[in-house]
Amino acid sequence: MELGIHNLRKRYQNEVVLDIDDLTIEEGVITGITGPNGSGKTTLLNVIAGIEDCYEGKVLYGGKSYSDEIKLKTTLVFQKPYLFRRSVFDNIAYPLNLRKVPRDTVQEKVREIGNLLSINDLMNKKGHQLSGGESQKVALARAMVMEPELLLLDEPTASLDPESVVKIEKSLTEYQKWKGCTVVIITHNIEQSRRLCDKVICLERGKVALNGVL
Amino acid sequence: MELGIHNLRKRYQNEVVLDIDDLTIEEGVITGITGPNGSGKTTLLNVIAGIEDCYEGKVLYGGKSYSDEIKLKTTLVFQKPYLFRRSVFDNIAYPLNLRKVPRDTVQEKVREIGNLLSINDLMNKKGHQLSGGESQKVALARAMVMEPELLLLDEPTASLDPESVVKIEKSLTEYQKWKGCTVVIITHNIEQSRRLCDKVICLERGKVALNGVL
Amino acid sequence: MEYIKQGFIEAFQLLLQFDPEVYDVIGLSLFVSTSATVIAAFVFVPLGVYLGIKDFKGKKMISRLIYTSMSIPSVIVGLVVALLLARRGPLGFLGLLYTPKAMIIAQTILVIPLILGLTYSMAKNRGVAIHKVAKSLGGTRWDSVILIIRELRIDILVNLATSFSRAISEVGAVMIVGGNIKGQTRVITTTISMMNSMGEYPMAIALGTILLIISFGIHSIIYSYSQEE
Amino acid sequence: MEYIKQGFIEAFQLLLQFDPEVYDVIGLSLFVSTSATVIAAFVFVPLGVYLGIKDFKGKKMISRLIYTSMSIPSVIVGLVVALLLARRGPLGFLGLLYTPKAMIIAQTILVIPLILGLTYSMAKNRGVAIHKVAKSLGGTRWDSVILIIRELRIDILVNLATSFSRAISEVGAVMIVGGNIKGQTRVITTTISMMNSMGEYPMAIALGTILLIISFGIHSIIYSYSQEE
Amino acid sequence: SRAPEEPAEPPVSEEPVDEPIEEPSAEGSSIILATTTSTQDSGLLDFLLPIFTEDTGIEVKTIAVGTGNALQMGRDGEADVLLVHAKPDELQLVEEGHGTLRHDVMYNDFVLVGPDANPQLEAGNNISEALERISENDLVFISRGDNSGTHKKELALWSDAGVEPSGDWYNEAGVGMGDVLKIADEMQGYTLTDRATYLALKDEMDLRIYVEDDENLFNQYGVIPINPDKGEIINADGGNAFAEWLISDKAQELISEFGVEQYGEPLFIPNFGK
Ligand SMILES: Nc1ncnc2c1ncn2[C@@H]1O[C@H](COP(=O)(O)OP(=O)(O)OP(=O)(O)O)[C@@H](O)[C@H]1O
Ligand SMILES: Nc1ncnc2c1ncn2[C@@H]1O[C@H](COP(=O)(O)OP(=O)(O)OP(=O)(O)O)[C@@H](O)[C@H]1O
Ligand SMILES: [Mg+2]
Ligand SMILES: [Mg+2]
Repeated sequence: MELGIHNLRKRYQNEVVLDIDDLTIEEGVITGITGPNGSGKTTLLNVIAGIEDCYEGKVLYGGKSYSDEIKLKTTLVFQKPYLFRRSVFDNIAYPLNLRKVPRDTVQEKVREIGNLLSINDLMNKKGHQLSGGESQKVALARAMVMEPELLLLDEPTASLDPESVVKIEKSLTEYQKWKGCTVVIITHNIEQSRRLCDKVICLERGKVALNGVL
Repeated sequence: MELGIHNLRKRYQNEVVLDIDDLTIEEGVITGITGPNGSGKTTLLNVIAGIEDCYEGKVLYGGKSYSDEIKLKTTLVFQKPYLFRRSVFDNIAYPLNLRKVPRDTVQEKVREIGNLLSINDLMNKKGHQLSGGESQKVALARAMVMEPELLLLDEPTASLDPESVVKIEKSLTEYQKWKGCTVVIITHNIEQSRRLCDKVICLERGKVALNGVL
Repeated sequence: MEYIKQGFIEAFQLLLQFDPEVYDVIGLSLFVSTSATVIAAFVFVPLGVYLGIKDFKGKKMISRLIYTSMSIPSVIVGLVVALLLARRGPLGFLGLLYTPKAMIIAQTILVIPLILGLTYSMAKNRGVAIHKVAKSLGGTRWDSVILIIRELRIDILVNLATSFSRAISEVGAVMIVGGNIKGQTRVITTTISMMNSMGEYPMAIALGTILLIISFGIHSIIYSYSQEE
Repeated sequence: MEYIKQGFIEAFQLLLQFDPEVYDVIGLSLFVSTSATVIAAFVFVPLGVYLGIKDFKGKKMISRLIYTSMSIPSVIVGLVVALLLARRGPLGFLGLLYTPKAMIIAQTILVIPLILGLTYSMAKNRGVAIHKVAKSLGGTRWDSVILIIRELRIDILVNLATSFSRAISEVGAVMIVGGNIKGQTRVITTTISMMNSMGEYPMAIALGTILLIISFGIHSIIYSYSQEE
Repeated sequence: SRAPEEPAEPPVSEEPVDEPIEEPSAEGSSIILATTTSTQDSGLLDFLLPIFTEDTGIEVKTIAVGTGNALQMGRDGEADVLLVHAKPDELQLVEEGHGTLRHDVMYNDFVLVGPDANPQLEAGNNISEALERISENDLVFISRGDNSGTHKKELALWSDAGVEPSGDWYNEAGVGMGDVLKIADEMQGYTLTDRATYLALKDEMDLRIYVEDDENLFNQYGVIPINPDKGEIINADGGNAFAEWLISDKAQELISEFGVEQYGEPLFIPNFGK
């Protein structure tokens, strides 16, 4: 799904926090977003994900505007992940159950993604009892399990230990290649964006300051 | 304040998440804590800060056990910072107001710390309306402004942009040298601990796996 | 003071005598108030959550109306229901007035604002974050409603217990639509009220104590359920 | 149906006639219930927050007792207060029975469980995180209490409005301790109840409508205050 | 509005605390009158009391409760004077020393009412016979069932008629008179009511009078000042003044006028000394 952003303007009270005239995010690649704190990265991702729907301008998904259909193919991993007060397994299974995936398939897919992100030993813990890094991994798994065409990630590795970062980066690239999905990832880590991203957008005070290949 | 940890054991339900026989954290230096996700770093910091008080074993502060007096000299910046629903200025001023510091001094100190961490332009925003990185900086400022003898930081730079990280690290070392306080900082960033820390403790599955100089 | 002490003693005597009449009254109280709470909950817990997480024009007005409706006096609810169900009223053909069914109807109407208001405020405060996550995972608003109800089930149970408490302890509505007819529509509170107007204070206090014991039991059950989780 | 329509019309007529008796009744209702809510709030909002964030042995028991106390029937509160304030009761020498002061006392006791329960549950759910932060910054538990009250002031106001609604719409307690004495202790609900038993339904509905208008006004004020923030 | 605060400081009600007995005259004091709901709901007291206060300077706090409760308040010394209708109990109260004396004040009468058109129950004006027929035919009957004056009267009438009221047809409601009438209307049953309440609610209902004017149906109200020995706070002078006033020619006259305008007949018939 190619993303087209046109004349996007988002205000909080009187302050303009996003002001993007024209921006295209390519289909089937990993795009990185970076920029100083408070430059509007999270806000932009929320707008794209349809979470934030009070703004001026247009966001087009493969040429069409946001719809229920697109919603089913899009997902966002929040900067501060929120997990449900149930087991990690149930957390990850949730988007599949929403889509009425048969039980066996759910079991299988959750195990698979659990293997990929090395969180199978957490499966029986409760979502709200995890450590910061653990929750981030589970939130990522919950997003990836639904095999979205558009995967939006807000600093997904900020609280991970270096070993996990390597593992997750590897899984993510493999996964993206395999599914051919579009990934947008916010990161402050330049090394990381170099390793992961095909394209990088840099925001500054709500405007696109840089858009290109690292 | 030197920290002595003796036979510390912390369980959640049946699971032991911390199990430390003997650990000393030196006075007047910066100690780093690292280790994989879920190894018990946050739990250890909470225990030291007196936030978590249901555990076996002893924690001694300069030889004494936890008391109201020690509480006034200790502070913790949480992994997921929580800011009050009032202005950033009021957030930072809060610990000073608690200590009945006169108004003028409060003004001055808050401005000072705001300068140090470059957050003076946020002062009039509301605490709950900040971006992830902004909140982390404000939470740090709120802790530093009270000039604690023991400063506990849980991944304080995880969501900061690289420029801010450099700035904050610099401020932190300067500040620590100036006040001579004890700092314990959790970080997943080995480079960072190399830059900041005099000593590093590495936890693994709740046990001290490494304790030394990087 | 004497009356109060005596009331407590009589409460236990009453319970231990196994007087079928007393147990009938207690049973009907439980039946009527439980039915009302359950019926109201089925519709208004989901609706409260839904309104709490949805943004729409006029939400401010709805907020205020919901909270306002919480202060409708039970006598008025009773009166209006009685007028509707009366033989000459629009629903008179049903012949429901002065039956337990009428009491259930009145109490359902009485607890609806409470259930709606408490659920609404809970969803507005704590449901929005959950809704965002569900939305990001492709869920519809109704998926969010179900998810929020499951996530906050303990709080919802406490709210329902509060509403049930309101129902079982109110007297205005059940008195008017039930008529406090012996063996038919007599519940704990109408009996208390009658005992009071007969000057039989210890008996009134005894029944009040029994009501509190029931309520304590219900909260204990919810509490132990919440501990299991 | 006719009665209900007529009731609405009469409500406005009543208000517009500026009959001093009607305004006295409304004024006393507001005075008694506001006083009760404010008095109870001063002690029990802080106490509720305190209990909500404190861990202590027996907290489970306290939880259940607080929630249970929310279902104490207002008739019983009225009766017990009346027995205490009665001439021969232990506080009879104060000569308070059948005065507005007695009504305030009874309603204070009535709203205490509600205020305590709602605040307690709010603090348990949302205050603990705030308490942790305050604690980490060197605050005592009472500092946390003050901080939580300030952070959650809108929710506390809504809780107090709910409690006030309960007070101003209840009739059992004020009827018994006030006695519905004309010109002295007559409030909206006791008048409604009297009108109802006199068969003056439209008047009863009119007064009920006025009560709802008051409640709506209060919630509107709170709402616009919360918007300003 | 400041208005509600005024009653918060009743000028006199607290005085007896300090000087309970010394008050030489009842002037300027206040008394608590425990009475039944019928005197209040009919509007009689609203009509009489302002005049009494004007005449004597004594303020009256009316507590309208069930007769059972009113008598209990008298026993407990919680009221200064009672105006109730349960003569045997009243006499007993005085005999036991709780009240100083008792005067007949007025009566109204009870009527047996029931649903429109029932030839089974044309009993003339004989209440006993009517009650017998009700029980024989299992006609629905609603009783007050709450120890009120009306309820006590009803039980006395059943026992006069030699009938034990029980069975499916006999419903004990345990609510006020007005509500019992509504129940009777709704269930299309019979009930015994005082005429005043019936007249007030007649238009809302399909109930007509079956038996009236039987002398057994007279409902005697009595006034009883409470014995000051019962407690130091009792305002005996005020209570006596009230009783004296009620049986004065002026008050008796006023009672006979009350309700004539609205219902075409008096609701209460004064009968002191008759
Ligand atoms: N609810 C809100 N009300 C007002 N201002 C807000 C709100 N949320 C965010 N902002 C402001 O919008 C700006 C952009 O916020 P955003 O969260 O998008 O930043 P970001 O680029 O994600 O920063 P970070 O790297 O720190 O996460 C910030 O200046 C922030 O203070
Ligand atoms: N409330 C809780 N109940 C049960 N288990 C918990 C709870 N809180 C934490 N844990 C578990 O305790 C272990 C240690 O958690 P802690 O938060 O201390 O890890 P951490 O070292 O800080 O990890 P991270 O780097 O991810 O922040 C984890 O396995 C976590 O799942
Ligand atoms: Mg962000
Ligand atoms: Mg951690």
